[in-house]
Amino acid sequence: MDNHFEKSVHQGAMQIKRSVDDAYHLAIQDGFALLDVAIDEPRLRKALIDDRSGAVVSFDGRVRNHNNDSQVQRLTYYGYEALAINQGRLIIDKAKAQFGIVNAVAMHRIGALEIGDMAIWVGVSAAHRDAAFDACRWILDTIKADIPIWKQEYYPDEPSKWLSNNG
Amino acid sequence: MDNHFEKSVHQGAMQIKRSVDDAYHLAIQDGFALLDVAIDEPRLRKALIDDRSGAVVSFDGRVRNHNNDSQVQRLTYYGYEALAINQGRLIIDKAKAQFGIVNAVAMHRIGALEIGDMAIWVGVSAAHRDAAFDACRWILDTIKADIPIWKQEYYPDEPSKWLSNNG
Amino acid sequence: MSVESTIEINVLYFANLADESGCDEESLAIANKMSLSQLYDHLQQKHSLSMPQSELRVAINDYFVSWDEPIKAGDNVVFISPVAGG
Amino acid sequence: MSVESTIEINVLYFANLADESGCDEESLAIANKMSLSQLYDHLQQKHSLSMPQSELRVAINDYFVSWDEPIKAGDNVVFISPVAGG
Repeated sequence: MDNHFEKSVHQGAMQIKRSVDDAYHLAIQDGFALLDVAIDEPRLRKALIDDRSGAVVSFDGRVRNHNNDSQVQRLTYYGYEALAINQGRLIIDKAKAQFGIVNAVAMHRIGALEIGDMAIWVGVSAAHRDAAFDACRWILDTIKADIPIWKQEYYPDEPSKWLSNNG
Repeated sequence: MDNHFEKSVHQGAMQIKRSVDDAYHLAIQDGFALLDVAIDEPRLRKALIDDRSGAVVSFDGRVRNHNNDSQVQRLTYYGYEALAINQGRLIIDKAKAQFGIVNAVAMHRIGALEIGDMAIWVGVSAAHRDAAFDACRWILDTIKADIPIWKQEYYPDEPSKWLSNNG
Repeated sequence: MSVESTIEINVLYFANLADESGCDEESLAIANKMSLSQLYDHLQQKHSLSMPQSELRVAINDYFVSWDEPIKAGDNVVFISPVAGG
Repeated sequence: MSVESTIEINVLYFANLADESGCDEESLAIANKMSLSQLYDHLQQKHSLSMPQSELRVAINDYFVSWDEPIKAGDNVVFISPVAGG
Protein backbone atom coordinates (compact mmCIF):
# COMPACT_ATOMS: atom_id res chain seq x y z
CA MET A 1 0.00 0.00 0.00
CA ASP A 2 1.51 3.34 -0.91
CA ASN A 3 1.65 6.11 1.57
CA HIS A 4 -0.77 8.35 -0.27
CA PHE A 5 -3.50 5.71 -0.22
CA GLU A 6 -2.86 4.96 3.46
CA LYS A 7 -3.31 8.61 4.30
CA SER A 8 -6.46 9.03 2.28
CA VAL A 9 -8.48 6.34 4.11
CA HIS A 10 -6.98 6.53 7.60
CA GLN A 11 -6.05 10.13 8.08
CA GLY A 12 -9.23 11.03 9.94
CA ALA A 13 -8.56 8.28 12.46
CA MET A 14 -5.08 9.58 13.27
CA GLN A 15 -6.23 12.93 14.60
CA ILE A 16 -8.63 14.02 17.31
CA LYS A 17 -11.55 16.25 16.40
CA ARG A 18 -11.15 18.63 19.34
CA SER A 19 -8.35 20.71 20.81
CA VAL A 20 -5.73 19.19 23.10
CA ASP A 21 -7.09 21.26 25.99
CA ASP A 22 -10.61 20.00 25.31
CA ALA A 23 -9.28 16.42 25.30
CA TYR A 24 -7.70 16.91 28.74
CA HIS A 25 -10.86 18.57 30.01
CA LEU A 26 -12.89 15.59 28.78
CA ALA A 27 -10.48 13.02 30.24
CA ILE A 28 -10.48 14.76 33.59
CA GLN A 29 -14.25 15.24 33.68
CA ASP A 30 -15.56 12.00 32.13
CA GLY A 31 -12.51 9.81 32.69
CA PHE A 32 -11.43 9.09 29.12
CA ALA A 33 -10.29 10.83 25.95
CA LEU A 34 -8.08 10.31 22.93
CA LEU A 35 -5.11 12.55 22.23
CA ASP A 36 -2.96 12.88 19.11
CA VAL A 37 0.16 14.32 20.74
CA ALA A 38 2.40 13.14 23.62
CA ILE A 39 0.42 12.43 26.81
CA ASP A 40 1.28 14.83 29.63
CA GLU A 41 1.16 12.39 32.52
CA PRO A 42 1.67 14.91 35.36
CA ARG A 43 -1.34 16.87 34.10
CA LEU A 44 -3.61 13.81 34.37
CA ARG A 45 -2.07 12.66 37.64
CA LYS A 46 -2.65 16.03 39.25
CA ALA A 47 -6.32 15.90 38.33
CA LEU A 48 -6.69 12.46 39.93
CA ILE A 49 -5.57 13.28 43.41
CA ASP A 50 -7.33 14.78 46.40
CA ASP A 51 -7.14 14.41 50.19
CA ARG A 52 -9.16 11.19 50.14
CA SER A 53 -6.65 9.49 47.83
CA GLY A 54 -4.44 7.32 49.98
CA ALA A 55 -3.46 5.14 47.04
CA VAL A 56 -2.77 6.04 43.44
CA VAL A 57 -2.03 3.30 40.91
CA SER A 58 -1.12 4.19 37.37
CA PHE A 59 -0.29 2.24 34.27
CA ASP A 60 1.43 3.47 31.20
CA GLY A 61 1.85 1.48 28.05
CA ARG A 62 4.75 2.37 25.78
CA VAL A 63 5.83 1.32 22.31
CA ARG A 64 8.38 -1.47 22.69
CA ASN A 65 11.16 -2.26 20.27
CA HIS A 66 9.94 -5.85 20.02
CA ASN A 67 6.59 -7.50 19.54
CA ASN A 68 7.03 -11.26 19.77
CA ASP A 69 9.90 -11.99 17.39
CA SER A 70 9.67 -8.93 15.20
CA GLN A 71 11.73 -5.78 15.52
CA VAL A 72 9.31 -2.86 15.65
CA GLN A 73 10.44 0.41 14.06
CA ARG A 74 7.37 2.49 14.71
CA LEU A 75 3.62 2.10 14.81
CA THR A 76 0.46 4.01 14.20
CA TYR A 77 -2.70 3.93 16.29
CA TYR A 78 -6.00 4.75 14.62
CA GLY A 79 -9.10 5.59 16.62
CA TYR A 80 -12.82 5.99 16.09
CA GLU A 81 -12.94 8.92 18.44
CA ALA A 82 -16.67 9.45 19.00
CA LEU A 83 -17.30 5.80 19.88
CA ALA A 84 -14.08 5.63 21.90
CA ILE A 85 -15.19 8.54 24.05
CA ASN A 86 -18.67 7.16 24.62
CA GLN A 87 -17.35 3.72 25.45
CA GLY A 88 -14.56 5.15 27.61
CA ARG A 89 -17.09 7.09 29.67
CA LEU A 90 -19.12 3.91 30.22
CA ILE A 91 -15.99 2.00 31.28
CA ILE A 92 -14.93 4.65 33.79
CA ASP A 93 -18.47 4.97 35.17
CA LYS A 94 -18.63 1.21 35.61
CA ALA A 95 -15.24 1.13 37.35
CA LYS A 96 -16.38 3.84 39.76
CA ALA A 97 -19.57 1.90 40.54
CA GLN A 98 -17.85 -1.47 40.86
CA PHE A 99 -14.65 -0.71 42.80
CA GLY A 100 -14.36 1.47 45.90
CA ILE A 101 -12.35 4.18 44.18
CA VAL A 102 -12.20 7.96 44.41
CA ASN A 103 -11.38 8.80 40.79
CA ALA A 104 -10.13 7.33 37.53
CA VAL A 105 -8.71 8.97 34.43
CA ALA A 106 -7.41 7.37 31.23
CA MET A 107 -6.10 8.63 27.93
CA HIS A 108 -5.06 6.86 24.73
CA ARG A 109 -2.87 8.39 22.09
CA ILE A 110 -3.50 7.96 18.38
CA GLY A 111 -1.36 8.75 15.34
CA ALA A 112 2.24 7.85 14.57
CA LEU A 113 4.34 6.80 17.60
CA GLU A 114 8.02 6.02 17.97
CA ILE A 115 9.70 3.45 20.23
CA GLY A 116 9.36 4.59 23.84
CA ASP A 117 6.36 6.85 23.27
CA MET A 118 3.49 6.45 25.71
CA ALA A 119 0.40 5.04 24.00
CA ILE A 120 -1.92 4.79 26.99
CA TRP A 121 -2.13 6.07 30.54
CA VAL A 122 -4.58 4.87 33.18
CA GLY A 123 -4.63 6.31 36.67
CA VAL A 124 -6.84 5.40 39.63
CA SER A 125 -7.01 6.97 43.06
CA ALA A 126 -8.65 5.29 46.02
CA ALA A 127 -8.58 5.26 49.80
CA HIS A 128 -7.04 1.78 49.77
CA ARG A 129 -4.47 0.10 47.59
CA ASP A 130 -6.39 -3.05 46.66
CA ALA A 131 -9.23 -1.10 45.05
CA ALA A 132 -6.75 1.10 43.19
CA PHE A 133 -4.82 -1.88 41.78
CA ASP A 134 -7.93 -3.86 40.88
CA ALA A 135 -9.67 -0.93 39.20
CA CYS A 136 -6.58 0.17 37.26
CA ARG A 137 -6.07 -3.32 35.87
CA TRP A 138 -9.74 -3.74 35.02
CA ILE A 139 -9.94 -0.38 33.26
CA LEU A 140 -6.82 -1.18 31.25
CA ASP A 141 -8.08 -4.63 30.26
CA THR A 142 -11.48 -3.26 29.34
CA ILE A 143 -10.03 -0.43 27.27
CA LYS A 144 -7.88 -2.96 25.42
CA ALA A 145 -10.92 -5.15 24.77
CA ASP A 146 -13.55 -2.54 23.93
CA ILE A 147 -12.15 0.80 22.82
CA PRO A 148 -12.14 1.13 18.99
CA ILE A 149 -8.45 1.68 18.44
CA TRP A 150 -6.42 -0.16 15.83
CA LYS A 151 -2.70 -0.55 15.56
CA GLN A 152 -0.44 -0.99 12.60
CA GLU A 153 3.19 -1.96 13.27
CA TYR A 154 6.03 -1.31 10.86
CA TYR A 155 9.08 -3.62 10.68
CA PRO A 156 12.42 -3.34 8.90
CA ASP A 157 12.07 -6.53 6.80
CA GLU A 158 8.40 -7.34 6.60
CA PRO A 159 5.22 -5.59 5.47
CA SER A 160 3.33 -3.68 8.16
CA LYS A 161 0.47 -5.50 9.84
CA TRP A 162 -2.80 -4.74 11.58
CA LEU A 163 -2.66 -6.15 15.07
CA SER A 164 -5.43 -7.44 17.25
CA ASN A 165 -5.57 -7.82 21.01
CA ASN A 166 -7.64 -10.98 20.82
CA GLY A 167 -6.13 -12.60 17.74
CA MET B 1 5.04 12.80 75.93
CA ASP B 2 6.57 16.20 75.49
CA ASN B 3 8.10 17.25 72.23
CA HIS B 4 11.60 17.46 73.55
CA PHE B 5 11.54 13.86 74.73
CA GLU B 6 10.03 12.69 71.44
CA LYS B 7 12.83 14.36 69.56
CA SER B 8 15.57 13.01 71.72
CA VAL B 9 14.78 9.32 71.18
CA HIS B 10 13.36 9.39 67.63
CA GLN B 11 15.24 12.14 65.91
CA GLY B 12 17.80 9.84 64.29
CA ALA B 13 15.03 7.77 62.74
CA MET B 14 13.44 10.82 61.07
CA GLN B 15 16.44 11.66 58.92
CA ILE B 16 18.47 9.76 56.38
CA LYS B 17 22.19 9.34 56.90
CA ARG B 18 23.22 10.16 53.33
CA SER B 19 22.58 12.99 50.90
CA VAL B 20 19.37 13.20 48.88
CA ASP B 21 21.35 12.59 45.69
CA ASP B 22 22.95 9.51 47.21
CA ALA B 23 19.50 8.24 48.20
CA TYR B 24 18.26 8.58 44.60
CA HIS B 25 21.42 6.94 43.33
CA LEU B 26 20.88 4.03 45.70
CA ALA B 27 17.17 3.68 44.83
CA ILE B 28 17.94 3.70 41.12
CA GLN B 29 20.85 1.27 41.44
CA ASP B 30 19.65 -1.18 44.10
CA GLY B 31 15.92 -0.55 43.84
CA PHE B 32 15.16 0.92 47.26
CA ALA B 33 16.07 3.83 49.51
CA LEU B 34 14.63 6.05 52.20
CA LEU B 35 14.31 9.79 51.72
CA ASP B 36 13.52 12.54 54.23
CA VAL B 37 12.19 15.16 51.81
CA ALA B 38 9.40 15.11 49.17
CA ILE B 39 9.78 12.22 46.69
CA ASP B 40 10.50 13.44 43.16
CA GLU B 41 8.43 10.91 41.27
CA PRO B 42 9.48 11.92 37.72
CA ARG B 43 13.11 11.39 38.69
CA LEU B 44 12.44 7.79 39.74
CA ARG B 45 10.10 7.12 36.82
CA LYS B 46 12.67 8.29 34.31
CA ALA B 47 15.25 5.87 35.74
CA LEU B 48 12.81 2.96 35.40
CA ILE B 49 12.13 3.16 31.73
CA ASP B 50 13.99 1.88 28.70
CA ASP B 51 13.07 0.58 25.25
CA ARG B 52 12.16 -2.86 26.60
CA SER B 53 9.54 -1.38 28.94
CA GLY B 54 6.17 -1.85 27.30
CA ALA B 55 4.35 -1.56 30.61
CA VAL B 56 5.02 0.65 33.60
CA VAL B 57 2.92 0.30 36.75
CA SER B 58 3.43 2.63 39.65
CA PHE B 59 1.92 2.99 43.07
CA ASP B 60 2.05 5.98 45.30
CA GLY B 61 0.78 6.06 48.82
CA ARG B 62 -0.23 9.40 50.28
CA VAL B 63 -1.23 10.63 53.70
CA ARG B 64 -5.02 10.58 53.87
CA ASN B 65 -7.14 12.87 56.01
CA HIS B 66 -8.85 9.85 57.56
CA ASN B 67 -7.68 6.57 59.01
CA ASN B 68 -10.69 4.48 59.95
CA ASP B 69 -12.83 6.86 62.00
CA SER B 70 -10.16 9.30 63.12
CA GLN B 71 -9.36 12.62 61.52
CA VAL B 72 -5.64 12.66 60.80
CA GLN B 73 -3.84 16.00 61.05
CA ARG B 74 -0.33 14.90 60.24
CA LEU B 75 1.91 11.93 60.80
CA THR B 76 5.53 11.04 61.21
CA TYR B 77 7.35 8.07 59.72
CA TYR B 78 10.43 6.75 61.48
CA GLY B 79 12.85 4.41 59.77
CA TYR B 80 15.76 2.15 60.66
CA GLU B 81 17.60 3.13 57.54
CA ALA B 82 20.46 0.62 57.37
CA LEU B 83 18.15 -2.39 57.80
CA ALA B 84 15.53 -0.81 55.50
CA ILE B 85 18.07 -0.48 52.72
CA ASN B 86 19.39 -4.03 53.11
CA GLN B 87 15.89 -5.49 53.26
CA GLY B 88 14.71 -3.29 50.37
CA ARG B 89 17.53 -4.55 48.17
CA LEU B 90 16.56 -8.15 48.97
CA ILE B 91 12.90 -7.43 48.15
CA ILE B 92 13.72 -5.82 44.80
CA ASP B 93 16.17 -8.61 43.89
CA LYS B 94 13.54 -11.20 44.71
CA ALA B 95 10.91 -9.38 42.63
CA LYS B 96 13.28 -9.27 39.67
CA ALA B 97 13.96 -13.00 40.01
CA GLN B 98 10.34 -13.96 40.56
CA PHE B 99 8.41 -11.84 38.04
CA GLY B 100 9.33 -11.27 34.42
CA ILE B 101 10.14 -7.60 34.86
CA VAL B 102 12.71 -5.22 33.42
CA ASN B 103 13.25 -2.97 36.42
CA ALA B 104 11.81 -1.93 39.77
CA VAL B 105 12.46 1.10 41.94
CA ALA B 106 10.88 2.08 45.25
CA MET B 107 11.36 4.83 47.76
CA HIS B 108 9.86 5.49 51.20
CA ARG B 109 9.82 8.87 52.85
CA ILE B 110 10.48 9.32 56.57
CA GLY B 111 10.02 12.32 58.86
CA ALA B 112 7.00 14.58 59.37
CA LEU B 113 4.39 14.46 56.58
CA GLU B 114 1.28 16.50 55.96
CA ILE B 115 -2.04 15.37 54.44
CA GLY B 116 -1.51 14.70 50.74
CA ASP B 117 2.24 14.13 50.97
CA MET B 118 3.58 11.06 49.19
CA ALA B 119 4.93 8.52 51.68
CA ILE B 120 5.89 5.75 49.28
CA TRP B 121 6.44 5.26 45.58
CA VAL B 122 6.89 1.91 43.86
CA GLY B 123 7.43 1.65 40.11
CA VAL B 124 7.89 -1.44 37.95
CA SER B 125 8.64 -1.69 34.26
CA ALA B 126 8.15 -4.85 32.26
CA ALA B 127 7.56 -6.03 28.73
CA HIS B 128 4.01 -7.07 29.65
CA ARG B 129 1.36 -5.58 31.88
CA ASP B 130 0.54 -8.61 34.01
CA ALA B 131 4.10 -8.92 35.29
CA ALA B 132 4.25 -5.18 35.98
CA PHE B 133 0.99 -5.19 37.98
CA ASP B 134 1.84 -8.37 39.90
CA ALA B 135 5.35 -7.26 40.78
CA CYS B 136 4.31 -3.74 41.83
CA ARG B 137 1.67 -5.11 44.17
CA TRP B 138 3.99 -7.73 45.60
CA ILE B 139 6.78 -5.21 46.21
CA LEU B 140 4.36 -2.84 47.92
CA ASP B 141 2.89 -5.56 50.13
CA THR B 142 6.34 -6.86 51.02
CA ILE B 143 7.66 -3.39 51.84
CA LYS B 144 4.65 -2.84 54.09
CA ALA B 145 5.24 -6.16 55.83
CA ASP B 146 9.03 -6.15 56.14
CA ILE B 147 10.63 -2.73 55.92
CA PRO B 148 11.41 -1.30 59.39
CA ILE B 149 9.36 1.87 59.22
CA TRP B 150 7.02 3.00 61.97
CA LYS B 151 4.22 5.52 61.83
CA GLN B 152 2.79 7.80 64.43
CA GLU B 153 -0.47 9.58 63.61
CA TYR B 154 -1.61 12.80 65.25
CA TYR B 155 -5.32 13.61 65.73
CA PRO B 156 -7.14 16.76 66.86
CA ASP B 157 -8.90 15.18 69.88
CA GLU B 158 -6.92 12.10 70.84
CA PRO B 159 -3.34 11.28 71.78
CA SER B 160 -1.05 10.27 68.93
CA LYS B 161 -0.61 6.56 68.35
CA TRP B 162 1.88 4.11 66.93
CA LEU B 163 0.27 2.24 64.07
CA SER B 164 0.93 -1.24 62.82
CA ASN B 165 0.21 -2.78 59.43
CA ASN B 166 -0.61 -6.15 60.91
CA GLY B 167 -2.40 -5.06 64.09
CA MET C 1 -45.43 -3.16 -9.13
CA SER C 2 -44.14 -2.55 -5.59
CA VAL C 3 -42.37 0.62 -4.67
CA GLU C 4 -39.52 -0.36 -2.40
CA SER C 5 -39.02 2.05 0.43
CA THR C 6 -35.36 3.07 0.97
CA ILE C 7 -33.53 5.03 3.64
CA GLU C 8 -30.30 6.97 3.50
CA ILE C 9 -27.55 5.97 5.90
CA ASN C 10 -23.88 6.64 6.34
CA VAL C 11 -21.18 3.99 6.85
CA LEU C 12 -17.71 4.67 8.28
CA TYR C 13 -14.70 2.40 7.71
CA PHE C 14 -11.66 1.97 9.91
CA ALA C 15 -8.42 -0.04 9.81
CA ASN C 16 -8.46 -3.11 7.54
CA LEU C 17 -12.06 -2.42 6.49
CA ALA C 18 -10.97 1.02 5.26
CA ASP C 19 -8.03 -0.53 3.41
CA GLU C 20 -10.23 -3.07 1.69
CA SER C 21 -13.10 -0.73 0.84
CA GLY C 22 -10.68 2.00 -0.20
CA CYS C 23 -12.70 4.66 1.63
CA ASP C 24 -13.34 5.91 5.13
CA GLU C 25 -16.99 6.83 4.66
CA GLU C 26 -19.83 6.33 2.22
CA SER C 27 -23.48 7.29 1.98
CA LEU C 28 -25.87 4.53 1.00
CA ALA C 29 -29.53 4.18 0.17
CA ILE C 30 -30.64 0.86 1.63
CA ALA C 31 -33.92 -0.99 1.79
CA ASN C 32 -35.98 -0.05 4.81
CA LYS C 33 -35.98 -2.94 7.29
CA MET C 34 -32.60 -4.13 6.10
CA SER C 35 -30.83 -5.68 9.11
CA LEU C 36 -27.26 -4.93 10.16
CA SER C 37 -26.26 -8.47 9.12
CA GLN C 38 -27.81 -7.97 5.70
CA LEU C 39 -26.07 -4.63 5.38
CA TYR C 40 -22.70 -6.19 6.17
CA ASP C 41 -23.36 -9.02 3.65
CA HIS C 42 -24.09 -6.38 1.04
CA LEU C 43 -20.95 -4.35 1.81
CA GLN C 44 -18.79 -7.46 2.08
CA GLN C 45 -19.72 -8.36 -1.51
CA LYS C 46 -19.51 -4.81 -2.77
CA HIS C 47 -15.98 -4.19 -1.37
CA SER C 48 -14.68 -7.79 -1.22
CA LEU C 49 -14.21 -7.43 2.54
CA SER C 50 -12.27 -10.40 3.86
CA MET C 51 -13.50 -10.43 7.44
CA PRO C 52 -16.50 -12.58 8.34
CA GLN C 53 -19.29 -10.94 10.30
CA SER C 54 -18.55 -13.23 13.24
CA GLU C 55 -15.32 -11.32 13.90
CA LEU C 56 -16.95 -7.91 13.90
CA ARG C 57 -18.88 -5.76 16.31
CA VAL C 58 -21.18 -3.00 15.13
CA ALA C 59 -21.93 0.55 16.27
CA ILE C 60 -24.73 2.93 15.42
CA ASN C 61 -24.40 6.65 16.08
CA ASP C 62 -21.19 6.22 18.08
CA TYR C 63 -22.41 3.53 20.48
CA PHE C 64 -21.96 -0.22 20.24
CA VAL C 65 -25.25 -1.97 19.45
CA SER C 66 -26.30 -5.59 19.10
CA TRP C 67 -26.67 -7.07 15.64
CA ASP C 68 -30.48 -7.08 15.90
CA GLU C 69 -30.67 -3.31 16.40
CA PRO C 70 -32.85 -1.83 13.59
CA ILE C 71 -31.29 0.68 11.18
CA LYS C 72 -33.03 4.04 10.94
CA ALA C 73 -32.78 6.77 8.33
CA GLY C 74 -29.79 8.99 8.93
CA ASP C 75 -27.94 6.47 11.08
CA ASN C 76 -24.15 6.32 11.15
CA VAL C 77 -23.23 2.65 11.00
CA VAL C 78 -19.74 1.34 11.70
CA PHE C 79 -18.52 -2.24 11.60
CA ILE C 80 -15.73 -2.66 14.13
CA SER C 81 -12.94 -5.11 13.37
CA PRO C 82 -10.93 -6.56 16.29
CA VAL C 83 -9.39 -3.72 18.27
CA ALA C 84 -5.77 -3.33 19.37
CA GLY C 85 -5.55 -0.44 21.80
CA GLY C 86 -3.45 -0.30 24.91
CA MET D 1 34.94 -19.03 91.79
CA SER D 2 34.05 -18.80 88.11
CA VAL D 3 34.98 -15.82 85.98
CA GLU D 4 32.03 -15.06 83.78
CA SER D 5 33.05 -14.10 80.29
CA THR D 6 31.21 -11.03 78.95
CA ILE D 7 30.97 -9.34 75.56
CA GLU D 8 30.20 -5.77 74.61
CA ILE D 9 27.25 -5.18 72.26
CA ASN D 10 25.16 -2.27 71.12
CA VAL D 11 21.35 -2.15 71.12
CA LEU D 12 19.27 0.31 69.08
CA TYR D 13 15.68 1.24 69.93
CA PHE D 14 12.97 2.46 67.58
CA ALA D 15 9.35 3.56 67.85
CA ASN D 16 7.48 2.35 70.97
CA LEU D 17 10.60 0.55 72.25
CA ALA D 18 12.48 3.86 72.14
CA ASP D 19 9.63 5.60 73.97
CA GLU D 20 9.55 2.97 76.70
CA SER D 21 13.30 2.63 77.15
CA GLY D 22 13.78 6.40 76.90
CA CYS D 23 16.79 6.02 74.62
CA ASP D 24 17.62 5.23 71.03
CA GLU D 25 20.83 3.34 71.68
CA GLU D 26 22.76 1.76 74.52
CA SER D 27 25.98 -0.19 74.96
CA LEU D 28 25.79 -3.32 77.07
CA ALA D 29 28.14 -5.89 78.48
CA ILE D 30 26.31 -9.22 78.33
CA ALA D 31 27.21 -12.77 79.24
CA ASN D 32 28.87 -14.63 76.42
CA LYS D 33 26.44 -17.24 74.98
CA MET D 34 23.43 -15.15 76.00
CA SER D 35 20.71 -15.80 73.43
CA LEU D 36 18.66 -13.10 71.71
CA SER D 37 15.58 -14.23 73.69
CA GLN D 38 17.48 -13.96 76.96
CA LEU D 39 18.73 -10.54 75.92
CA TYR D 40 15.20 -9.34 75.23
CA ASP D 41 13.99 -10.77 78.58
CA HIS D 42 16.75 -8.82 80.28
CA LEU D 43 15.95 -5.57 78.47
CA GLN D 44 12.21 -6.03 78.91
CA GLN D 45 12.71 -6.12 82.69
CA LYS D 46 15.28 -3.34 82.71
CA HIS D 47 13.12 -0.89 80.72
CA SER D 48 9.65 -2.24 81.53
CA LEU D 49 9.03 -2.87 77.84
CA SER D 50 5.38 -3.74 77.26
CA MET D 51 5.70 -5.77 74.09
CA PRO D 52 6.07 -9.56 74.36
CA GLN D 53 8.86 -11.13 72.38
CA SER D 54 6.31 -12.97 70.24
CA GLU D 55 5.37 -9.67 68.57
CA LEU D 56 8.93 -8.74 67.71
CA ARG D 57 11.47 -9.55 65.06
CA VAL D 58 15.15 -9.11 65.59
CA ALA D 59 18.05 -7.81 63.50
CA ILE D 60 21.82 -8.07 63.92
CA ASN D 61 24.15 -5.74 62.07
CA ASP D 62 21.37 -4.35 59.88
CA TYR D 63 19.93 -7.66 58.67
CA PHE D 64 16.97 -9.58 60.01
CA VAL D 65 18.07 -12.77 61.76
CA SER D 66 16.26 -15.66 63.41
CA TRP D 67 15.94 -15.76 67.17
CA ASP D 68 18.50 -18.57 67.46
CA GLU D 69 21.26 -16.53 65.82
CA PRO D 70 24.20 -16.27 68.25
CA ILE D 71 25.28 -12.85 69.51
CA LYS D 72 28.91 -11.93 68.94
CA ALA D 73 31.06 -9.24 70.48
CA GLY D 74 30.52 -5.88 68.80
CA ASP D 75 27.13 -6.81 67.30
CA ASN D 76 24.45 -4.21 66.76
CA VAL D 77 21.21 -5.78 67.96
CA VAL D 78 17.78 -4.30 67.23
CA PHE D 79 14.40 -5.61 68.30
CA ILE D 80 11.83 -4.68 65.67
CA SER D 81 8.29 -3.96 66.76
CA PRO D 82 5.46 -4.36 64.21
CA VAL D 83 6.16 -2.11 61.24
CA ALA D 84 3.81 0.36 59.59
CA GLY D 85 5.36 1.56 56.36
CA GLY D 86 3.55 2.15 53.08
